[in-house]
Amino acid sequence: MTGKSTLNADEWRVADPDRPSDLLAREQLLEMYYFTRLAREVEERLVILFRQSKVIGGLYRSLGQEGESVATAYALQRRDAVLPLIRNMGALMTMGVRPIEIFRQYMAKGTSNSRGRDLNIHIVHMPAPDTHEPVIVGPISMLGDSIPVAAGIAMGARMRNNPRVAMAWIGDGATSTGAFHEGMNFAAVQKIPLVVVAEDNKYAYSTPISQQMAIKRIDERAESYGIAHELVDGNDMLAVYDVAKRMVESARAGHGPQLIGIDTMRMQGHAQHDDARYVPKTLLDEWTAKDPLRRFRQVLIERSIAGDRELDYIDKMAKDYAAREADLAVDEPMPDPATVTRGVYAGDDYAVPRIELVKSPFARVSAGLKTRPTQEEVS
Amino acid sequence: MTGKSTLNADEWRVADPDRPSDLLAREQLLEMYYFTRLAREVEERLVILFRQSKVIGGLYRSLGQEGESVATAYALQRRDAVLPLIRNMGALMTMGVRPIEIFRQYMAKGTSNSRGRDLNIHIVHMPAPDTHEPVIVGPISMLGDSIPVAAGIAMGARMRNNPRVAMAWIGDGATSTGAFHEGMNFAAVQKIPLVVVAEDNKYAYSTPISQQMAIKRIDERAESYGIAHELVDGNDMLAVYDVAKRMVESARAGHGPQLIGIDTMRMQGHAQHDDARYVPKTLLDEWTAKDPLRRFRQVLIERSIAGDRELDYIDKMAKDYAAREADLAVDEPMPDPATVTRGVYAGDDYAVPRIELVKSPFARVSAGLKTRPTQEEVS
Amino acid sequence: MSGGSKDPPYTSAFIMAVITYLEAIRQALFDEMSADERVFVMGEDVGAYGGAFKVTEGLQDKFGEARVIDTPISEIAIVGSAIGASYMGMRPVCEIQFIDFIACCFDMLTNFAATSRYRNGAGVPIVVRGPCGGGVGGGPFHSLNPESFFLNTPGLKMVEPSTAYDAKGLLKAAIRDDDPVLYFEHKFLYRRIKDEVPDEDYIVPLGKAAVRCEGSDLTIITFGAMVHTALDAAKQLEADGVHAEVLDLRSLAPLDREAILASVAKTSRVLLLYEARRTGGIGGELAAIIAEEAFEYLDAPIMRIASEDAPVPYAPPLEAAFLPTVDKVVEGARKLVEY
Amino acid sequence: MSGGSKDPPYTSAFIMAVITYLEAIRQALFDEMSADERVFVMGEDVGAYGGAFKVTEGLQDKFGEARVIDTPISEIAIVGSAIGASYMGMRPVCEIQFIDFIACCFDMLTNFAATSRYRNGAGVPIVVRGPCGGGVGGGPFHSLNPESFFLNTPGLKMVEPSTAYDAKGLLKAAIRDDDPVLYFEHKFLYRRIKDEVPDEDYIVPLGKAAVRCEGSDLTIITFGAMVHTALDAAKQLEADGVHAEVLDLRSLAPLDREAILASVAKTSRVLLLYEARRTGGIGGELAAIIAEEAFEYLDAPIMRIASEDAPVPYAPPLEAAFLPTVDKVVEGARKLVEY
Ligand SMILES: Cc1ncc(C[n+]2csc(CCOP(=O)(O)OP(=O)(O)O)c2C)c(N)n1
Ligand SMILES: Cc1ncc(C[n+]2csc(CCOP(=O)(O)OP(=O)(O)O)c2C)c(N)n1
Ligand SMILES: [Mg+2]
Ligand SMILES: [Mg+2]
Repeated sequence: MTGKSTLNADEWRVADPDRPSDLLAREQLLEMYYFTRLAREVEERLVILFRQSKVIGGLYRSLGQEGESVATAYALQRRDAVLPLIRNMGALMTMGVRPIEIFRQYMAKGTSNSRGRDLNIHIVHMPAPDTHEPVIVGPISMLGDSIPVAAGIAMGARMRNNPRVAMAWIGDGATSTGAFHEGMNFAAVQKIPLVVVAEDNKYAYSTPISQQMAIKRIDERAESYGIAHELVDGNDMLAVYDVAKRMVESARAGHGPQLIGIDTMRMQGHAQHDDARYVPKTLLDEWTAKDPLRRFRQVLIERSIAGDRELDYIDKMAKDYAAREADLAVDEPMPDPATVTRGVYAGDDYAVPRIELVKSPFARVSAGLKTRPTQEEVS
Repeated sequence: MTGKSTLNADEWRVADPDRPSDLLAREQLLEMYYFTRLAREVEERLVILFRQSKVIGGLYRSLGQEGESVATAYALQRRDAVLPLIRNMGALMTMGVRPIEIFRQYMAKGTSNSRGRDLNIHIVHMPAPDTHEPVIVGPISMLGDSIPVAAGIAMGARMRNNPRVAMAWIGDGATSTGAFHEGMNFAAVQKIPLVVVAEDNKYAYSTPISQQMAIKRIDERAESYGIAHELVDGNDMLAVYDVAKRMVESARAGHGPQLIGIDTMRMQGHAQHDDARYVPKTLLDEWTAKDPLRRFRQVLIERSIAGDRELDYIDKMAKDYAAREADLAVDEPMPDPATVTRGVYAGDDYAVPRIELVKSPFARVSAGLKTRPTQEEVS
Repeated sequence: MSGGSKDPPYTSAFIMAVITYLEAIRQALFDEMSADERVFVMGEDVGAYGGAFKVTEGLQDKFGEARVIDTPISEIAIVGSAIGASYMGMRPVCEIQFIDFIACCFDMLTNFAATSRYRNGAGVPIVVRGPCGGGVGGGPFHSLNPESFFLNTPGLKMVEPSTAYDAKGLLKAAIRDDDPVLYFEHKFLYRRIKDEVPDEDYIVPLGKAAVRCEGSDLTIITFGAMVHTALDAAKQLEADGVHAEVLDLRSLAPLDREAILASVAKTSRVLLLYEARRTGGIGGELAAIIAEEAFEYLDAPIMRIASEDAPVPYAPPLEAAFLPTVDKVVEGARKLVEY
Repeated sequence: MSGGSKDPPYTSAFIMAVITYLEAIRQALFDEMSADERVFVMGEDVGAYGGAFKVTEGLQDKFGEARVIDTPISEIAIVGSAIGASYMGMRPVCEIQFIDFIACCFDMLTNFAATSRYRNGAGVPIVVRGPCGGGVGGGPFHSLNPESFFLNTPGLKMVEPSTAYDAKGLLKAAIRDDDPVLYFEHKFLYRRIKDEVPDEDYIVPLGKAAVRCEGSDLTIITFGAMVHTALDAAKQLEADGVHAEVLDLRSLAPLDREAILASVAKTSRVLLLYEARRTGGIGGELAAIIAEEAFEYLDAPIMRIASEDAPVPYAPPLEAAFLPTVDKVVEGARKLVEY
């Protein structure tokens, strides 16, 4: 039971219970790779649109953090709830948000989920209770506010006898807010199935983590609440998945909230306008070598999950997909100014475009499955 | 050096460095007893005034908590800053606030520090920088707000090259507020000389601590901030003093904020109108046996610091003093309604009565002393 | 407790009982929780203790700990988690122990709750209720009337009843409403005001004012505890032959513009009476609506009578000088009709 | 940077430079920090980075980390610790990265800072400044104009400059003021507005409005970015022979009642122009003052032109429809003079 093969997915399933990633099938590993690559490619496309002045407002990259974002979300069941932040493109791709939704939002299109009313990934998806779809609640800009709301979502779902684990991401900086504290403590007291992903990416805008908190490990933010926590190398996707998966299942089993600390690095400025001169070059170099996508690719090759040919193919698939989606979104109309006061209150709603959810090319067509589908082939 | 006499104050000074209370002279120990008794007697008088409908608004007792309140404040130097809560009558007495100030406040007299504008112990004392007096900043009702303000006071004093340690008390319930979190974290990052006294008195109004936090020890509230913390039996005055003194001096030495967790019990309802039916009788019985004043008296007798005769004398002194002060305050005038809009902004200030500070009967008349005066006799 | 016809308004055929304002609020909670399992209550000390003012007394006994939740002292978490729960189909009713503490969750209300529907179509059917107002020696932090803090934030609704009947009917309407509603209950009225309240189900619709006293010489526009001040003043004025109309707004957002403008058109003189501080209070919005939309009807300046521009003082003589009084209203009204 | 006469107003003998609104704010900070060692700056990313909009750029180089403090993301702690430091004799200037986040410390400002002097005579000389306003595609959470949230809280002062000259002079006055001052800087103006600013020390006193353009037919009362909208409208109206007076409030609390009433007495027609949402905005307070104190001068309804009652939308076409525009002002003014 402790033996672990690196040769093929099936043998690999004989696994260490502490390493749920051992149970991931080949298609799932490739799917994780795909989502990570897709997140990066969507953002690369956004950079192009930004340079073309087609993005309204700021553009926030998750370069270097796509892996943790995918690997944490990948630990969820499809019906769970996610509350991502601006840098959790990977989580959105993993939950199946069609890339065009992102492009629409950034370009403030009338077709976007917020109909041009709100920024970047401030999207919301409220599926009917009986559908096999995730709850998605984008943040508001006020950092920390997502945490109490996430607690309420998981609590409310439990009250409705329709339980969902809620996963909320939060930056090192945002853990300093009062909202974070109150939400964490409330979730702990109420034993709410909430998994908080606290991302130590070394900076909050220009502020280094040393000026944000006087603790060394971000996961210690959970100590004051009696919340179980663990720190993980955020650029090692399988390690992240392992911790996240255990926590998600522990939360689901009724053991209350959990916090996974992510040790990672924001590889660009806070937003595109920020050249991040305040980040020491050596720090960037160190983390460039640890790029999660490159590392994961290497793992896949070393473990003979896939070869360069297949992975290159996935890369191209993701890149083309992102480009196609961006192109489609570009031509869509801006919102109609006549609608500006519509839908402030109930009774005057006008149609909100539902977020389109898509399956990855690796998804097994089987709605009833509790774990991720695993059987389709990539090449 | 480890030997510790219980016989007389001088011998007793050869002490364990972990037990700064070993260095307390006889007069200091008696002074602590006096302050504790005085706090209780002032509140007993308030109860009488309350029953006579002379107290406007609610009356909050610190019954059972007077000891920790005195022992923590006693660890301060006279020039330090205190931010007490409603239940820190003991701290106010220790810092030398004349009891009449309390009666004036509770009765909303025009002579009170707030001139009848604010409640109970919401008093403020801002000494000139060069005087040998404490800074006193009463709370506002919004729980938790004192913590960031306390951090700012100690930070500001440091900036003015006029350093003071700030001590702020906070209830178990109030540690759940966002303000507490932000203030603690800020103080930790800025290494501010702040000592927080977190009082686990088992309830916040009717809410038991188990519904307030999912940790067992209140001092663990400090963990998330990297703040040094310790839990102490709050009804053992010398134990409280020992921890508080070490923390105050550590903060003063530049080691940043500290949190002392106080294990105690609120022996009455939240306020006089609350019969506290929700508190199990057994819990109260258990803590009645641990009354801090009775326990401290016993220590003083066992260690031959004083006998019943002297302690009875102190009791009477405190009781008479409280009664006299209450009587004086009762006859003072209510504020003049014509002043209601005065002093909202600078330039329209009208006289604010300065808080009168008094020395205890045990105080040595020596302004330059770093530690408490020690030579006067009581009987 | 509930049952019977769902059609407001109630008729005299209904069973009526004279109950307090406070009891009416409690009944509304009982009724709505009985009728709709999605409704639940959360707040500090609302459970076994029944709340600082005993509004929720008995609720936990009846509905259990899962539906009457004692929270930590965390206003942000109370409102934030209510938003989340409402997303999942629940109908949370949050108690803020004293409404003054709503300042602590101002962000969550104005930025998260208020914008959610507009931004992504995600409605937030929560009620945030708590005791407001002065006159009881509560001091600077237990006496506020916070309506104007929220008046510039579209997406929120606000109500404040002045009678037991409205207290029950407005709370039921608020709970059933699909948007976030701030429900301010005036603590001075809790046990001082009693009136006939039907046992049967009814609501007082949001957004509708009520004429409490008909008159032709001037209109006193007010709400909450000040309705009673206005009615007392109207009685005194009546003795002088001055007929004051008293309009009880009941809803502060949205305002009942029709009722306001209709009364102004009738009387041509307006006295705005509110308990919050004068400057920056809701009287400004009312004056602006009237000065813009009923200008040609006005025969006199629009007068505001409100509290003084200061924190709420604690000592009774100060608070008495601070608050609007019947005398001030009578004097103001006389000036207005003589203008 | 500083030096020279301390007597405002400046005369033409002073050395003048044309600088941006943003640079003027920065100069005020430099000057005051140079002149008074009690002044310090704290906020998120204000140090090495120089702030999200680079307002504090260079400050940390000059004054060091002890006086230009990068804080955690903790608006409550920023304002709360500023209050404490001010008690100890310091003069903190807090930056809120976007003024929208001031909602997070609403309690600390309205309950602690605003009441401190009244309650116990403990003044709170702090400045809380940050970028407000829309027109730059900032969306619902980076575009607010929060003045009306604070207008009902006595104890606070509020200013918002429309020119570089005022930006510098008002900030200096705010820092020297003994009470808490909220200083809103309109981000649309940061780099778009330039004007002559003296190198010498001067202040623009709090509580004083300025007539930006004399006129006799109507008064447009406004402030901040809308001053420029009003001036553009006035120019268009002038072509039609309509002479609009533009009054720039500069201070929002306290309001310059004399200047407001004097202008209304002169023109008898009032257009209130503000960028916040219409309902519950500062226009209400202005309308109330005018309808109460200048009623007999009024020849027409008091008109409000403001943003729509909705969250601030992100897409440029929506935001354009949302905000007040020159066209709307011109059209409104024409209606007013034709009334
Ligand atoms: C309450 C609040 N204060 C300030 C800001 C401005 N702000 C936006 S992002 C940011 C930095 C966030 O850092 P962190 O939480 O570490 O997330 P990261 O950007 O590193 O992913 C700041 C200060 C905000 N959005 N909300
Ligand atoms: C922000 C805020 N929310 C709620 C209250 C109402 N309130 C006043 S005292 C209290 C209980 C405080 O409990 P704790 O902090 O444990 O202090 P204790 O009374 O036990 O000394 C509550 C809920 C408040 N004052 N402030
Ligand atoms: Mg970060
Ligand atoms: Mg307690």
